[in-house]
Amino acid sequence: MTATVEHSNGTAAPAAFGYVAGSAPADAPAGERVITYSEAVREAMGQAMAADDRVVLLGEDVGVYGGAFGVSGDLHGRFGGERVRDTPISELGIVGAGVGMALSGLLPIVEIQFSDFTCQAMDQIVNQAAKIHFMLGGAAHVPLVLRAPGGSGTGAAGQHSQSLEAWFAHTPGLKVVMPSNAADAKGLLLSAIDDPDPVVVLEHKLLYKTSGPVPVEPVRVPIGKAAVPRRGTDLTMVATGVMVSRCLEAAARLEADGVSASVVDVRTLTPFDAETVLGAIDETGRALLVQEAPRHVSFMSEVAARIAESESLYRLLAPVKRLCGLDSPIPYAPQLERVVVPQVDDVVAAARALAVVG
Amino acid sequence: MTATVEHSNGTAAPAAFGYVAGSAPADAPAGERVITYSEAVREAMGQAMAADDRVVLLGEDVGVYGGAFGVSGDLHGRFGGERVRDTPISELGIVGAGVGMALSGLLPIVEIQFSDFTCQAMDQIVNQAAKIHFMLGGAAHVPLVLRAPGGSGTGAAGQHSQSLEAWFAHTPGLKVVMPSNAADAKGLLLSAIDDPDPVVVLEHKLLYKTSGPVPVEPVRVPIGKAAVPRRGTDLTMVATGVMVSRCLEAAARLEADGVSASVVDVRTLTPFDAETVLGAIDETGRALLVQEAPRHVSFMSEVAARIAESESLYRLLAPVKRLCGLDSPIPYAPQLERVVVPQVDDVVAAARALAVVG
Amino acid sequence: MTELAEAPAASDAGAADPRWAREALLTMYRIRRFEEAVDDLFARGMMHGTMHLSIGQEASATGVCAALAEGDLIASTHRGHGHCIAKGADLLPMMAELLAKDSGYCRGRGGSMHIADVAKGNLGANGIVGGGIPIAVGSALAQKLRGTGAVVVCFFGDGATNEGAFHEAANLAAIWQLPVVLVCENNKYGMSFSTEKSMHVATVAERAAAYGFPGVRVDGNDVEAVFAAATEAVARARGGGGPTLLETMTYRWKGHSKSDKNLYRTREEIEQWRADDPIADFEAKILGAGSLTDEELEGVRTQARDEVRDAVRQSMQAPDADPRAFLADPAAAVFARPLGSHVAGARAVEPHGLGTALDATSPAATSEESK
Amino acid sequence: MTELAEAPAASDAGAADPRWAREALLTMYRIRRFEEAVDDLFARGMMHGTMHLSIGQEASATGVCAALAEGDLIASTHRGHGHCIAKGADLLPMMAELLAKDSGYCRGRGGSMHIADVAKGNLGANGIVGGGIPIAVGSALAQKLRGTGAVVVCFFGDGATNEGAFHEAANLAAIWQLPVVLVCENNKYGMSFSTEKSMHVATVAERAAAYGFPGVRVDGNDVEAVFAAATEAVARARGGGGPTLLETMTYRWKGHSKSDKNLYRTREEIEQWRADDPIADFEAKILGAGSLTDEELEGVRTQARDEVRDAVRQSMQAPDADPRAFLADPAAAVFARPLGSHVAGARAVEPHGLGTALDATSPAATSEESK
Ligand SMILES: Cc1ncc(C[n+]2csc(CCOP(=O)(O)OP(=O)(O)O)c2C)c(N)n1
Ligand SMILES: Cc1ncc(C[n+]2csc(CCOP(=O)(O)OP(=O)(O)O)c2C)c(N)n1
Ligand SMILES: [Mg+2]
Ligand SMILES: [Mg+2]
Repeated sequence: MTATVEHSNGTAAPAAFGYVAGSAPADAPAGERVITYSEAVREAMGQAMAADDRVVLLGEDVGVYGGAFGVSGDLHGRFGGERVRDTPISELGIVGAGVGMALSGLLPIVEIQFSDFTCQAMDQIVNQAAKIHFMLGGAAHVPLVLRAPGGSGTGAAGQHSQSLEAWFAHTPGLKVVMPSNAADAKGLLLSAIDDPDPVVVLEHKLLYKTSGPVPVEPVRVPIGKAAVPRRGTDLTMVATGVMVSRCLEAAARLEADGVSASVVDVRTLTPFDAETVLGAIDETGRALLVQEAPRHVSFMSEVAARIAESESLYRLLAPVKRLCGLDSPIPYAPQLERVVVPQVDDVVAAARALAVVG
Repeated sequence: MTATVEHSNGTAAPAAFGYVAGSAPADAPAGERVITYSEAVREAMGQAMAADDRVVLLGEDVGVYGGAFGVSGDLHGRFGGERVRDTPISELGIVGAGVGMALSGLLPIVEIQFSDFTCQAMDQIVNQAAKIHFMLGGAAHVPLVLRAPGGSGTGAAGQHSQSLEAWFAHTPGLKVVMPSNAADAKGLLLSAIDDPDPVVVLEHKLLYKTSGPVPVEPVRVPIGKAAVPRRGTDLTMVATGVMVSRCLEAAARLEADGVSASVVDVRTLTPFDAETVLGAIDETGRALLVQEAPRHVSFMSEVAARIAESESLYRLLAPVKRLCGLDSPIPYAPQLERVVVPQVDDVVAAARALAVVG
Repeated sequence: MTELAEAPAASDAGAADPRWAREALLTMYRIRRFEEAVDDLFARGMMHGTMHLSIGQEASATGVCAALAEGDLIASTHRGHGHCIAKGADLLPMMAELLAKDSGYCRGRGGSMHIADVAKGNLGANGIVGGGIPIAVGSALAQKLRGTGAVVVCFFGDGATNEGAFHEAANLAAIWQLPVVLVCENNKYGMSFSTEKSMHVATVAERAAAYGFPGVRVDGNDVEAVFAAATEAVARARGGGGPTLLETMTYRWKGHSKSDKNLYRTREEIEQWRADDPIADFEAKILGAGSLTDEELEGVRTQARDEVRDAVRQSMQAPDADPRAFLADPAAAVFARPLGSHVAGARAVEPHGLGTALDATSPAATSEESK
Repeated sequence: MTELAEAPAASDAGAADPRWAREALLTMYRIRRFEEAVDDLFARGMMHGTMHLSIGQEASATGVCAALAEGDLIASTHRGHGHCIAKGADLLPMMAELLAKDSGYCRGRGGSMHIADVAKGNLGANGIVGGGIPIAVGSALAQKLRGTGAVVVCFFGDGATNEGAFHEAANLAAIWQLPVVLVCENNKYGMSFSTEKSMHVATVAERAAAYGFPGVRVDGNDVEAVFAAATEAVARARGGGGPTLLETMTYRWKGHSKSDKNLYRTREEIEQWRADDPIADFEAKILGAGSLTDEELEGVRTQARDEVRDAVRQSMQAPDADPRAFLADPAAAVFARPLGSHVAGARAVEPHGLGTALDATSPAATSEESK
């Protein structure tokens, strides 16, 4: 679709469109060690930058400060201010700059400090990045990675706690991933950097400090593939982001009560892995769909719709149940903040109720 | 919730928050005549402006030009440039200005020329307008009306043809309406102007020139109430915006084949009238959900989800069927543009297929 | 376009005027003591969320708000405690808000980044950098259309002037000649990014040239100078002369927020600015002018300290914002007119299965991640 | 900050240079004839959508692009036919695009508002006012990081300078001293809103003062003056001297788009500007300089006319963009790497029941509203 021109190519015009998507190496078995989610994100960026000098990071305070959540950390020290670039507070401008860089032979990663501030940049994300490949008839593409943390739980209130994945998942031309653990945070980000299309990577503030085993090598996790970290027989929890670990915790608690739950980690919202998700639901006939985002017109609405319009409908033993964030802004007070999104107790209660219906 | 201070109040600070939501007069029987959708919108604005000098309109080219789609027409001539205010091309600024006006005793209507340009203003719509009442603990509210035409069919291509209602419907704190005919265009807009909360009114470019009977008087159509313009026995079409008339046309054609279809016009996406919509689906046991917007994570996903998690599930005679726009930007070429969103033929075909399943 | 404002030979205002001096000093002390208390509560784990303190910047909020009349309005920022206090808010409901109490200004829903005494003319703090500027401009347009005679002041930081919102709003204010004063509190950094790096011009004030209204830079740690410049800008706005961009040069002593390791600025720089303490400077001027005695100054300090102590003590005892009440009718919190009340079938917000832990007694009721 | 550029005493460029003069004149004629043809096809109902014509503005696109080297890049606007042609695009795939053909530059997916010959260094037209400016700045950053030596020109209108995107992008260009030239084609209106009303400054050029780079205003209907000013700005950019805001004063003869009733400007104003025809003016200069003969000028006119005629004729005969092929694999159009191909179970885009009418033969197959 585009000419094969290396980054090092000296002639500017063809090179401007000469980025060729690196094809992901086959996943290799690799040594693992336990690191945090935030270290995993940093490691993915560091390995990608070390391997390919087209990869650059830009964002507010990603340099010496190390990122609002400390994710970029020492990358500025390692790769310098040209490749790990502090920017003014100009989200629209910097995402747009990322689009222009992506069109001109680089592989930019743009960090937005809180996913709420993608509001500032929606034009460049939606009207530009997502559509350019299509509108130009395939003559160019936009290998842009947009990283942004979403979610509540830090007392940052309504303008710093949203879960906006539904918007991006609904936007044709964007790929959308939500890593729920450290290994996926690394592997999905590496795939996103490889990807020739714009990928929105929604991280989660509460996950940054959680830890898990992560391969030392740059092992890709494919975009478009859900995971099933737990298999059970009585019901299937489908979850995204921070809700995956809450579901796993709930499932462990339910086990003690004799309720056996599968947990599906959606991982990629667009393109959606219907086969894995619906397959896991079919196995139990009961679907509990758990997300932090408000329920109304949300990603879990889509999962429910997929069930309702497929053969899975006939395998249901009970109506689908969505357990979602309240259709409310996130409040500041910790005791209010806690009740507007699903907690482990809520998952347990909803699962128990679901397991006995029908 | 706020102090009762009239607009004419001279002291600025309390008056700044002194707007009291006008309560809608009981709907009265009234004379009707046939006018266009666009005339109906203009009439609603004109009547509201004549009745209440707090109502003002601002937007790009709403003045002498009469609006990008001619909707504001002669309002500038009638009410002058202070109340029908041309603005620079600054969507974020003008929506923000609308928020500030709404907080300060006025009832602003902001027109965005194409709903695609709400991308520029998402911060003010989502982070400000939608959340201020909540974040301030109810101490103020934002009686802002945002009008914007959505939809494809005019050859304006990817950046001028989107149907973005899912984003707004997913945003807590916004009310969202999509009038499908001239009478609702007037009646819902009047209700939106009355409403103390921010209301997003998504009009449709193709509907502007369509006509229908509209009451002469300022008769409100309540926000939060779906309509059922046609009742049938074999299946229920649930539609929004321009798809309502396509469904009605399809239903008329299907009648000839002996297929009897109900058509539900959702009208208000948030808050959602589950009672009417699910009730109409229950009556036939077959649901065809038709929208122009892309399918993935969309408003019709929500409708399908509501079915899947309710008693309606047990009344289904066939899986739910969504007939939606393609998960693709809108192309320019008319022959391509036509196939990416449902046409009457598609509705007829989908309805026929659905009516025989199960 | 840039004019540098000089403090006027104050007659009925300034350090030489006992009433004015006392009031200004008290406001600055209230801000400082309030934020010190907040800092302390935070350090002791008794406060949630994050916090942006304006310690060191008190003269800017105080001098600007002193120039406002009763009905005038302000729009504030994430670093908004000082603006809120200077515009006349009570310390008790402010502290109660930060302590997540139902009696807080925002009933525990907004917290530090949304704190406001709306009745006193504060259009709201704002967690979005630049978010308040278009709102302030819209409010100024409303004042003009309604003929209220009120002026709107919009506070924002140096970093905010790089947002599109600043540009669009400034331009609207200019073309419509609105009664608004755009106050840029230039504390040299937007988080870690210095103004030297974030702009290719020497001052924020000169950005006014793009809009055709005056840009004025003033010593933001000199409360009299701020007051004088603000008074001039407010008079211009009120008189129909349109907007002013007022840049107050100041410095935040503390980190940007709770997570700041201060890697981007030197200890020397911080020390140097701390030496230019707006409160100590003003006290020295007061004593120099002889308008208040040492004892009177001590009285101001004590009053501020006691007010803040009372606010902490009383709000500690106030009832928490109640999750049960909130969940019982969330629509009432989200909407001013919650539907469902008057339209059958339409429910605006349904709790749909949340809050289980409220009814549970097990220690597991509070999940790990939500702390 | 504002400098007024004078056309240089051209030696190897300008009306006096036969090669340069012929090329510039030919480009301007190509633009004009192309757009006249488009206008005509539109009027005859043979073209879909809407259309923003730059007739009257040809000297701006031509003079600027003449100052660019082969590898340089441009970003364009909704009024982008002229930029596209001046940057070397072929008329045939342009016309084919507007006629919704598969052989169009965008395969019928973009149309007028997205037209671009990417291989010639056009980053794309843009339907979003101001949308291309941050993109151009990002491309310039890439050129700088990669050391390509290329310069990026960003075209936009006067109205676009009121968008936040302009402000943020201009500031980024300034602080990073990027090789970009921001070309504002000031045709006095953003749709119906005049620059007198939309700005409170006299020129767009002086807005550069807010960013600390030169702002230059030039007669945009004088192709030599535009070329001279652009050459200087491009040289500055290429030499590491950073951005320039170049304001080319011009006028669009036609309405804003197809739906414009021209209520906001007077017939006199339009007539006055039509009298300042950039093409006629340049022809007069050429004849004055004696660099080309009357016959040679006629040759240029004929060539442009014939090229456009050929483009219309040939593209009329080209195959339409094919909805069946499109629906068969929409993901291939939407994504550069459509998933589903390498990940089982994940389908990026499914046609899910559309395109029924393609298989139908009934006249009702085309619904009323979609015309
Ligand atoms: C739109 C947006 N972008 C980024 C942030 C994160 N953030 C909060 S405060 C801040 C720095 C603001 O700098 P400045 O405007 O100078 O104000 P200061 O903090 O110095 O008072 C940043 C980047 C935000 N809240 N909103
Ligand atoms: C963000 C955005 N807002 C509004 C529009 C609608 N619109 C298209 S062109 C135009 C006028 C643009 O004016 P200017 O930038 O001066 O360019 P000109 O049309 O005069 O060439 C407007 C308002 C748009 N396409 N994008
Ligand atoms: Mg600052
Ligand atoms: Mg223009």
